[in-house]
Amino acid sequence: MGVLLDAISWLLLSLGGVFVFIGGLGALRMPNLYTRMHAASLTDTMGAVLIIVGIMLQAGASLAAIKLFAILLFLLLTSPTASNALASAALLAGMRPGEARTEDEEPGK
Amino acid sequence: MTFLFSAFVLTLLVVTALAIVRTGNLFVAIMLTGIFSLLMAVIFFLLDAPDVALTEATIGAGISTVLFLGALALTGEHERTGSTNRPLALVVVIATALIVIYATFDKPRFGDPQAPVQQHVAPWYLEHTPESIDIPNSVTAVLGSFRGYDTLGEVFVVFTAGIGVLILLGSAPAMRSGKDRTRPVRSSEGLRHYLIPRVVGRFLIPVILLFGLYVQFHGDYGPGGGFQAGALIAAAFILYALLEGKEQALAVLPRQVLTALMVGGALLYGGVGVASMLLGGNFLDYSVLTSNPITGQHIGLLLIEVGVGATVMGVLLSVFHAFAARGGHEKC
Amino acid sequence: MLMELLRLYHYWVFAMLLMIGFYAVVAKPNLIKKLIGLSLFQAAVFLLYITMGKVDGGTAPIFQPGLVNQVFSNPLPQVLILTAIVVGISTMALGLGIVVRIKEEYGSTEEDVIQEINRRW
Amino acid sequence: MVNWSQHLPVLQVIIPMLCAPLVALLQPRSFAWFAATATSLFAFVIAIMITTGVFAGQDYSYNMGSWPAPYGIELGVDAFSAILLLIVTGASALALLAGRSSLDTDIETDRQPFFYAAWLLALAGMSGILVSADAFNIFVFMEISALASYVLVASGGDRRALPAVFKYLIMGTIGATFYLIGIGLIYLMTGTLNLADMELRIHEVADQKPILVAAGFITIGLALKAAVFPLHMWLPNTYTYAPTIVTVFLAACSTKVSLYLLLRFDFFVFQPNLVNHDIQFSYYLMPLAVLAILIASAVALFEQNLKRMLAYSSVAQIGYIMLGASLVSLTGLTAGIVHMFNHALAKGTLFLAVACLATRIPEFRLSDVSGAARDMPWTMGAFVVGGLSLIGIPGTAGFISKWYLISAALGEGIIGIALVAVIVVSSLMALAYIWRVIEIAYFRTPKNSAVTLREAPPVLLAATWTAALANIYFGLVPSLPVSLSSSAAETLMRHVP
Repeated sequence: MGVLLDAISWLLLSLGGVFVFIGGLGALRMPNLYTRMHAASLTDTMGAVLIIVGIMLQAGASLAAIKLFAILLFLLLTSPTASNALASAALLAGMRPGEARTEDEEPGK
Repeated sequence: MTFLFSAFVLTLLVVTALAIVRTGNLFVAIMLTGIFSLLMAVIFFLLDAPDVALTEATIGAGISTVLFLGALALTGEHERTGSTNRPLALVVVIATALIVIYATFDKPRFGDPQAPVQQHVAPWYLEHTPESIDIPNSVTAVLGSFRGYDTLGEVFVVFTAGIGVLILLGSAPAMRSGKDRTRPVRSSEGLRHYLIPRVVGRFLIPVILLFGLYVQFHGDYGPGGGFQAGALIAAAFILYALLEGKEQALAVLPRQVLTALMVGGALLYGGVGVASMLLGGNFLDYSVLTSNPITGQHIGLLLIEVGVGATVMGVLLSVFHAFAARGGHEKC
Repeated sequence: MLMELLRLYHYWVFAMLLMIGFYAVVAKPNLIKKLIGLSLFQAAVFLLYITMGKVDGGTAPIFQPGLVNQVFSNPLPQVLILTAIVVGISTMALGLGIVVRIKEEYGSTEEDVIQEINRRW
Repeated sequence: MVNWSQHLPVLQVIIPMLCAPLVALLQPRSFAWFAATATSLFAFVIAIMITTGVFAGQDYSYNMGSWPAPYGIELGVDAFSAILLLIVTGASALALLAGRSSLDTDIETDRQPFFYAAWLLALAGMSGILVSADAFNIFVFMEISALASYVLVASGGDRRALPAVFKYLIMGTIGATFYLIGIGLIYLMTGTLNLADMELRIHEVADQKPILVAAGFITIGLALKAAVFPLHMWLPNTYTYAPTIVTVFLAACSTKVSLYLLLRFDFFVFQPNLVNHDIQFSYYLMPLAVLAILIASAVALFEQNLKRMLAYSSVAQIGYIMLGASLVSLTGLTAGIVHMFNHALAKGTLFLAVACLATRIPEFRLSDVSGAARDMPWTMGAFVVGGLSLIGIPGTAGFISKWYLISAALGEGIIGIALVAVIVVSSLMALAYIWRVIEIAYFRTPKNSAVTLREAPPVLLAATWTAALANIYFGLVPSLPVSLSSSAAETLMRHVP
């Protein structure tokens, strides 16, 4: 039982890690803000959910698991909201989806 | 394992710091500063300092970012690019760093329990916290009682900064030329037209407030205390101001109330000290507050933490509103 | 030996952050950038203090009911840094207030531009 | 029931500190001045009581929260802190008494309660540094006084104060952070923050690198805050563009508090323990002090702005204090400490006279004061007295400290002769730059001779003359500052092996 739980938890954790990595790659390589956000949302959803569930399995039935669940809940509430606000702010600032505008808007990364 | 992880985070910290200095866009720099503070909080947590981590996360990553953005909205986000080569500066800086690294060679080994830093004063605190103050969190015990005078001073540092910003930005802005007033007062509306953030915000704000109160009053038992709570509660009200507009936020907590919180908190802390003096003890000696010294310590800690929380919250919100009232633009 | 060297890494990161922050403060002409540099500079010192309080195998200095003979990390540096963080944000808030006023009065946040305006005045 | 005399050190700090929030709230705004002045006077009275207590040999060590010394925070007052407490509270009270009308015009009415609150906080911060015996506690109070000083400087109407105060903020924070690094390293090696305890425990590890580096960081950090040459860049503009009454207060005490701390830290913690530290101390600081005296005096000689000229003269005077200290001898330290007191008197008088001028003259280019003595004889009279004291003419307070300084230098053999030469040359330079002002004010015809300037308001003038007469009084009867200083110097020298 313990070994099985461990295995599942590690599977979830590594899968989550893979999603986070892909999300990060997408945020780096995609052509404009909206597609980047699209890629980055992968980190918020799949990545975060898988990793937190993985840790919850490690924690077992304890107070820590409940706290993790609360964190998950808040993450699922706030990160889509933040993406929504970000996208509408970009739209308001005059950025049209589909334009391959990159470097002048976001120097640095 | 933990060690590898901290080495990784430390490296990330240096990389972030370099990126902050190199980028020419101040907005990006501030966002990276937020990330920097979060990484710092992670390190603090790994180094067994959850109280500090919580403070760094709320104050460094939260409040400080908001303040920087508030200032940025009033000053413009692009750094003028140009030659910033100042050889003298570079020499001074590198010399400083070399001296610091030179100092590291004789330092006691990291984490050594026999190091002098762990020997003299620290064990005394750990030993006396249960018997003299009887609360689980010895950080709170040292902060509030053993070194309570420092904390009083710190509250007054915050208070000074608060009145400083109010002096600087409190009165009406100087006469502006017409070109600055291109935008009408759309700012006061906040994000009122955006349904999703408002709905989620309505759900989140009470939870943040509740958590803030938990951190305030649970500080004796776990990580937390007045500073973190004050910052969290202030963050909740700042979120409210961003969502509903700052006029709405000021209707909930008017400036006079904020000033009263600022002053009241500072006076409450000082008052506890004076009260203990009048009752025959030394300044900030909470033991004399009641007949039982340990209960006295508990009451003293509770009161001063409330004072700290009130001042921090009042100052942070006053500063936020002082910045927000200045500009025509909304920041978010 | 390698482990020993790795342990020094904390202090070296402190030195590097100190250097980076200090460089931004003295060399960057933009006032906001200077303040950001100042906050890095202070954060480096926070790292120094918290690092020195860590004890091998220790936990956070919070007593858990029922557990005895725990090893705790040093609470004192943590207290000092709590204070220092709050002092840091206070300085920062005041600095930003001054920068905002400078922008209003001079129309710029670049050190050399302001010096130039003052010289002409 | 409560034994108040035992609580004096803490009262010295918390009375101004706790009055500050109350002052910030005062509603009829003109009350703020009354409250702040009353508090300040009260603080002065406490400082006098402490000084008499020190003379009577009372022990003022005080445990905050009743926790024993190295664990809790300890306060302690000796002759050295007492003389500085007198300077700080006295300057604050006098400047506030003098400054009512002047501040009313400089500071907008609705900002006044906050301004006076910041003033009291600056006072509390400086007093907090002076009475504290705990290294980290000193840092906290250093920040209170620093932040409050920034606020005071920036609160006037002059926009040029803003970049100046920004620079002050950056430099001040760097200085404070360096200090923090220094005490961090010492704490790392000794495990204590209490100064007295540090002195004992540092002994075993004194030869280790972190301690040496800590000594460097603390000295540089505090030198930055004390505007020791060549780290004085923030000072001239800050003093020039601050509201003049604020300049009176800051010029009389803020750098001196940092110097106090520099000396106290060095002599209490490093001198007894670091090998050959006294020699290093004088090797590094004496050249800097000499350069400060000569270069800053020369700059003052050619400066066209009256306030900035006096500010550069302050940099030179800080050089004198450092010169006295860098001799690491009883007479040298006595001279340095006496000069802290006497320079506060002289510079306070000069800036008060400038404040008198400021009520009638908007700008301070030297040409603006031409002929001022015709219409404002009392103001210029006080300026002359302050100037004479600054130069060190016999019969004024400045002479006393120059005298002690020269006799201390003569005790040093061949270097001493050179130092005496430096002192004499720089006194001549001071004579020259003060004379320039006097010449312009007394012998030039006013720019606009049709307009008659009125004499400064009587209250301000009275305060200025109080300070001026104090210069003469302490020049003729120097027993108070001298006995305090020599007992302070003895305390310091007791720690030198």
